[in-house]
Amino acid sequence: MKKPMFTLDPLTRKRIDRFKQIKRGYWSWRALLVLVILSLFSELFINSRAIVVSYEGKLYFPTYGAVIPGTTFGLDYQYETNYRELSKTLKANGKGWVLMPLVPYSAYEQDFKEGVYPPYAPSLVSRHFLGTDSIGRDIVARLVYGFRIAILFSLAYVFITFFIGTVIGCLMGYWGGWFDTIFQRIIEIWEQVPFLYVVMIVGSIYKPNFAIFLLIFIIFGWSSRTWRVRAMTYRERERDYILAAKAMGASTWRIISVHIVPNVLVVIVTMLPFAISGAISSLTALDYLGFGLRPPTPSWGELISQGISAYKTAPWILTSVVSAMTVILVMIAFIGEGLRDAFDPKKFTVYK
Amino acid sequence: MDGKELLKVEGISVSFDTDLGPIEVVDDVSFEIKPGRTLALVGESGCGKSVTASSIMRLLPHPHGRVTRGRISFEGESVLDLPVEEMYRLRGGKISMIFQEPMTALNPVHTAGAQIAEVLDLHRADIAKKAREPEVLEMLKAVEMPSPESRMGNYPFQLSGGMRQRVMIAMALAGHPRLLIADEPTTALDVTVQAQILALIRDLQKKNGMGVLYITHDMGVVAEISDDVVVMYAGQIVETGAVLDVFKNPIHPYTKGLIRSMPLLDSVPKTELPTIHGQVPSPHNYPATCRFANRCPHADESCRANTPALEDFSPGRKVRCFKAGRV
Amino acid sequence: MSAATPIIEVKGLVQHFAQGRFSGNRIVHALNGVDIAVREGETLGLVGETGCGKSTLCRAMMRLYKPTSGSVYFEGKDITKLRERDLRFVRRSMQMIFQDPAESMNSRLNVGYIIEEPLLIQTKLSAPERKEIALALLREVGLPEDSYLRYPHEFSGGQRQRIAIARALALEPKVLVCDEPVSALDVSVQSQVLNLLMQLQRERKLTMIFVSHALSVVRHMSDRVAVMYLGNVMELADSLTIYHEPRHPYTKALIAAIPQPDPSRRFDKIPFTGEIPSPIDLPSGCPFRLNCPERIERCETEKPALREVAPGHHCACHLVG
Amino acid sequence: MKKGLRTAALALGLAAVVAAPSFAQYYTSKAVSADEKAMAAEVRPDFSSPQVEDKSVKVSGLPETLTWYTSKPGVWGSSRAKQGGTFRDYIAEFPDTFRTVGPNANHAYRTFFGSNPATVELNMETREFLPGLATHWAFGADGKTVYYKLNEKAKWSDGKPLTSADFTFMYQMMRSPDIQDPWYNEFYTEQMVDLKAYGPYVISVTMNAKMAPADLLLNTACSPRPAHFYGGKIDKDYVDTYQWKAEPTTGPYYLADFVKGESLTFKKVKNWWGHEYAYNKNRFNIETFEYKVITGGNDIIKNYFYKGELDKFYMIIPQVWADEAKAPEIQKGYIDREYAFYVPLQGVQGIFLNTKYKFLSDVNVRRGFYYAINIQKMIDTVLRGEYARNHNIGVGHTFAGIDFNDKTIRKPNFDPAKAGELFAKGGFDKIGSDGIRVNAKGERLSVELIYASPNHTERLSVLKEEAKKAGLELNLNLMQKGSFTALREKNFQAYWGGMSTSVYPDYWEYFHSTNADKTQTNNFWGYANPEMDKLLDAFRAEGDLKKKAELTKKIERLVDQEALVIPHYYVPYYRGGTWKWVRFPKWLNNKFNDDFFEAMAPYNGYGAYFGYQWIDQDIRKEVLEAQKAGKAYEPRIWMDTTNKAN
Repeated sequence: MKKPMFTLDPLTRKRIDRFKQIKRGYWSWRALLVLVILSLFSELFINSRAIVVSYEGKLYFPTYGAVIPGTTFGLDYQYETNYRELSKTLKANGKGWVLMPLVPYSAYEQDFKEGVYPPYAPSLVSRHFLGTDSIGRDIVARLVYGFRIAILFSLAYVFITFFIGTVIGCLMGYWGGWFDTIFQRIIEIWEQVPFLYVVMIVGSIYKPNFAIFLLIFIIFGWSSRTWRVRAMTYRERERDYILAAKAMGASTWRIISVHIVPNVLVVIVTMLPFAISGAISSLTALDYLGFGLRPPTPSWGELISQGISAYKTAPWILTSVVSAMTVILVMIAFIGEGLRDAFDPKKFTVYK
Repeated sequence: MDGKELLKVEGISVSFDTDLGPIEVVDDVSFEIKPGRTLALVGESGCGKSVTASSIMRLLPHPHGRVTRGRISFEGESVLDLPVEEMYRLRGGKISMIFQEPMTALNPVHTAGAQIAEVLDLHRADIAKKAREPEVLEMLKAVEMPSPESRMGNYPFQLSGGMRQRVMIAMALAGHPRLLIADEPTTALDVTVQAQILALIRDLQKKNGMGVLYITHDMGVVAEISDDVVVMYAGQIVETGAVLDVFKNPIHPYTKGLIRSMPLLDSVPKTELPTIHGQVPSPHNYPATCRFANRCPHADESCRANTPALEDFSPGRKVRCFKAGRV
Repeated sequence: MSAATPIIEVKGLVQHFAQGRFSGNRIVHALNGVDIAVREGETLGLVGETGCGKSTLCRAMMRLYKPTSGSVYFEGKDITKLRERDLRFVRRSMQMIFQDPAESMNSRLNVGYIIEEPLLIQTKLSAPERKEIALALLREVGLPEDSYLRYPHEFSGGQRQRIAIARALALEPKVLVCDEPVSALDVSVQSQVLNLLMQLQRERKLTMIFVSHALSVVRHMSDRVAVMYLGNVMELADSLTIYHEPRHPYTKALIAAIPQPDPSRRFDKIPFTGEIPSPIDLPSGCPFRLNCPERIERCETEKPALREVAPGHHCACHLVG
Repeated sequence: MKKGLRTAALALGLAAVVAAPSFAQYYTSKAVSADEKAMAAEVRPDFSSPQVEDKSVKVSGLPETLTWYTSKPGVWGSSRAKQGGTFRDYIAEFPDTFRTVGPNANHAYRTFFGSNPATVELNMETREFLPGLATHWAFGADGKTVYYKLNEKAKWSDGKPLTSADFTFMYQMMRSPDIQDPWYNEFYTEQMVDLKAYGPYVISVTMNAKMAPADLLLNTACSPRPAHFYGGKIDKDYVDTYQWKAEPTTGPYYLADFVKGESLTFKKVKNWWGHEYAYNKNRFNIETFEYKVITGGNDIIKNYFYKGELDKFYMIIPQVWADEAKAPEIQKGYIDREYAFYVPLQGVQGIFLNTKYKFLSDVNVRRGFYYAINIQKMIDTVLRGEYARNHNIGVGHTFAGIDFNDKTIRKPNFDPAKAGELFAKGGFDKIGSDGIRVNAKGERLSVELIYASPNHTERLSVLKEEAKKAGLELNLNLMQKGSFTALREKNFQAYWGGMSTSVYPDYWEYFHSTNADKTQTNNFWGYANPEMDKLLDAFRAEGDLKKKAELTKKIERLVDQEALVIPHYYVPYYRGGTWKWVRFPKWLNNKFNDDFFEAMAPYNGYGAYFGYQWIDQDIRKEVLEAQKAGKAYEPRIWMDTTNKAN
């Protein structure tokens, strides 16, 4: 309690309590959190690398860490061990055993069978639980790794743009005057730039990697975050408590960070889920159109595009990705709805 | 005027749903208003006076608030049982209301004239369309609007606070109401303007004989305008009576405190003011016993153990106090 | 009249605000040449109606605004042109209480932090030292110590105003500016807060500037009262005089308009019927002339100066003195 | 979701139908079986057209010494062919103009509007010459000039006779700045230096340099422009005036009608003069071509096709071919599939390695790519073994009976160990923790591969995964717009793609050191080698085609050693589906002809090898009735493997 500004104030606590009461929002939040955390450890569940290999009495944990060449296990190649094959070999020669993840495929490798061409239908035997895409890559793996990339991308994008948007929006609202005017004009002009087209143009000329892609998103995405914050700040800065802080001699930075931002955060928090699902959707759309992340990065958009072109012959591709996407977006929408309800000031009108 | 009650409120209770469960914010409130008379409903914020007014208009926030008990009759008809269409005709017509903050009560995108004309359209079918504009002008003149011809075409933001309240009053009077409910209409105004508005309401009432329910927290305004007073505290009526009686001889300790705690113009500066100590309780923890007991200088054990009723004290006076007349 | 130098002195203060970003022509004339001095240890009351500039005046005295012209002196030092970082001593010495205590504190912070914030900004005290001061202040304003960890919304309006007072006292200021400190409070607790303020002033030898639109409250709280109208001081006198011998027609109107809690003393006449002009379009000459029942031709062209019409009694009217 | 379910249900239903034994009872109809029987008896004709001297031709005013040549190809069309009918096809976008030169004229359907034969045409079976608008040709003594004797029976589609004036007008037009087309201006000024008329039916065309006779014919073959249509002159308003005016043509089809933005309709020219030539007999049988604008890509087009609103649909891509086999209209035999092999003409294609990029300057590293890039697996998996692996930088370079490509060049098979050795030789002797090789400088063996076509991603993904085994990381970078620019600016590491070519290659622009350090040239590799320069210069100086071919082969072998290009594959076939009433001769295609489905635009610069198919109205009636009645035919794939390489 020494630093009270870092504890949750009761209003926030009350809002969180209220959010917890909104069942579907809260459960979606928990489910999504679990999914995100699990996806961070996808390598343990979905991977072509084994979890544990016992070879000649020694244990190996290939999941994280360096590539283990086939020669380590007495195989005749220097490149990365094919653990599925190794499993069979070891079973046959009795020199050890291999524990494979639940889905023993990575999101990149192509599994081709003799004489039949992918896409392969879902199968428990081959452990392609949702089948493969048209070059034999496991759909579960592509879905999960695609999800991980999409959600990390969206979180990074949303948090960074909100951070920039909040800082600039606050300064615009707080300082007002020429600073506000100039930035308003800049942002208005900036917002005229059709963001998705720019990404498409950049994407078609030079396929950016994750970081550059994120950077482009951020460069064009921050400006729209400023308006609400600016408006809120304008409102807040006219309130007496800001004047009180000024009268104490508080600096601009202090006023913004201690007084304005926490009050403005409310709107931001309610906007977050929608921004995140928006970011996932745009990323998916761009990937779908082929302007997104570099192939063969696993992505939902790419799966949708494959699924659509093969929906007659390989319905499992489209079905899987559309279901996954629907579930995730609906969950985020529930969270958003829950947060909005929980943070809705109307619900907390004090009776007079 | 035949002395029949224009409005009769009989034992109404109002309950609100909150996050912490339902609370009763108005408890067993009764009063009546006769045509041509002004009743002041006085009390502090949260005492339930505005909710009482809203109940009469059936404007409680839906679905959180509702009247749980009691009866409200207007000109003999039970307001709470009227069909919704009838209510539309009543509101703004026979009963009209003015509010504390005229800026929020006026629609910012319509001119003052248009908003008054709308009331005419809704409640004064006898006026032909062509006659409306002169009628609006008449209304504005009636509320002593300065240069009414040009103000008619003004939007609310172009008017000063006093002018806006005049427009509100003009709108309220346009339907020729039998009852005017004024909910703190002058609280946001400057004293000089307040004086003008109070005088205006008094004059208008004299002219058309309507009943006025005047809601305020300012004992000064009560003294200025009302015929009868109902003092509310924590959702209950604590004292009623004719205005002269109540001010000359306040019975309830709360009423006494209210009247005495404000500095008078002839007080000695920088001397200690009489106070009511403690705070107004929140509706969530109204005590079951005397609700004023914990602030009352005269309260004793029995006050804290028993629940007082609103009892006749003298003709026309009712008081809710065990020690009425003894302290 | 004491001969001591005034703690705050304002000379020919003009404060204009531009309305709208580019509309240089729409200027709000909030203060139009105010000369006033606040003596050490006194309570100076400022009274007037909406837009009269009383709040602007006290904020200008605190140098929360940059004056358009004129000067502000604090303890004899010209602070008109000081930059924010050079104003620290002013910030320490002058504190403020606002009309709405709910508005004047950040509801996300707990009471302890709210009270300690000025200490955090202005001093290098350690956390335990700060806490000790905060707890002492809580006791002083009549709140329980356990308020320290609670949040503003858990308190009633009157208690919140006590918190605001505690915060204002944290830096042990010389001057306390009270801007409508009781207008937003329940009637039954207004007098509690007023009593507290008077008590604190006595105990701490505070200089107070007390702003309100309610003349009766200002008069009761103040040693001297300045009546303001449209950014001008119309009359300045000690508080007994202002009610018993008002000289200025506006002061008279103001007194007449105050409803008294006595039904037998209802208004016999309405003070005036006109509107108060907007501070954007000031009338020529005397600002009150449009509503003045006693106006003469001279009022139209010449703005009356604030002159001493009796010892310690200043008035700005051509007809007086 | 709904759609997905329905699809699943459909797939199940289909499986049930296929499994049902009653389905084996195919419907046989009169018209179809009669035609199929006749087809069985058909024999592939002799397509050869050797150049022969014709001593009977004499032209006054020209040197007596001139030897006039012609060739006399036989009948190429099918005797089963029926005349008439309408062929329904699509265009992906409505053309921007009906002009064939000038701004915006370079659209995909330009040949529709400029379908004039040239003076001589190229035989796409043998790459010999055929009489076109000229019946005879003769070579001038200067080695730069060709004389053409025009076919006196040739007519424009508006009935006006074709004369040498139309050629001189063409020459004047192409040199006019008013057509606003610098490429043509340049060619007809700098390359083709003269065009003269000798009376109404003889012209001479002169090039700027001496060439071998076959080369000279190839270069001087040109098409006329209707002088009467333009009033004999081209002025400043040409571009605007003729924006939406289609010229009359000497070809078999003219633009009869159009709705802007929606459709084009072409009709056969009445009594087309071209049937004078035997090789045109039983060809260009269809009366009307309707082209509807269909946007939205292949899936939409496919729907139109199966609804019966389009007559043909391409199924080149292996997966498409396999998937469409399951379509009910194909299973029930209403739609036939045609599948014919040919030899494509393909220039330098594959993965280009930029020798200016750090470690790619080391030939060992580049040669490592031969073993690290598993083209064969890509063909075997994603391409289902149907594309042909390419080992060289050129395919299909046959001209005047001479083969220009060295077919002995073979690329090794995927071998990560061998690749590793070569990479190690190039300095990448350590394997990093991520399995990628590292050199002493700490550089990873990581190369960015740029490419332009989104549907190549799957193919390249296979290469990427396989390359890892050799310790090579490929970063795929799809650049739909700027990849060629990056290539031209040498601002790339590796590039997946290729260049088009002429009937025989000229590698000078690609590998000569002159352009090694210049951007905006076609030496993408930044490659400089005096030995190579010597070969290239010799090729340019050589007049004899046979010797040119030998030099070409030497160049190809040198490029193979230098490992500048990792060749990928070529598509050795054309295939697709047509509704059963579109009939073909038993021989579907010629050796060098790509799109045998293309029925209308007969002259696309290299030859008159289209228009074999026809519409059989009787079969059409029968098929439509059978479809209504739900009767099924035996599904058919018509295949011509004559030109399949081993």
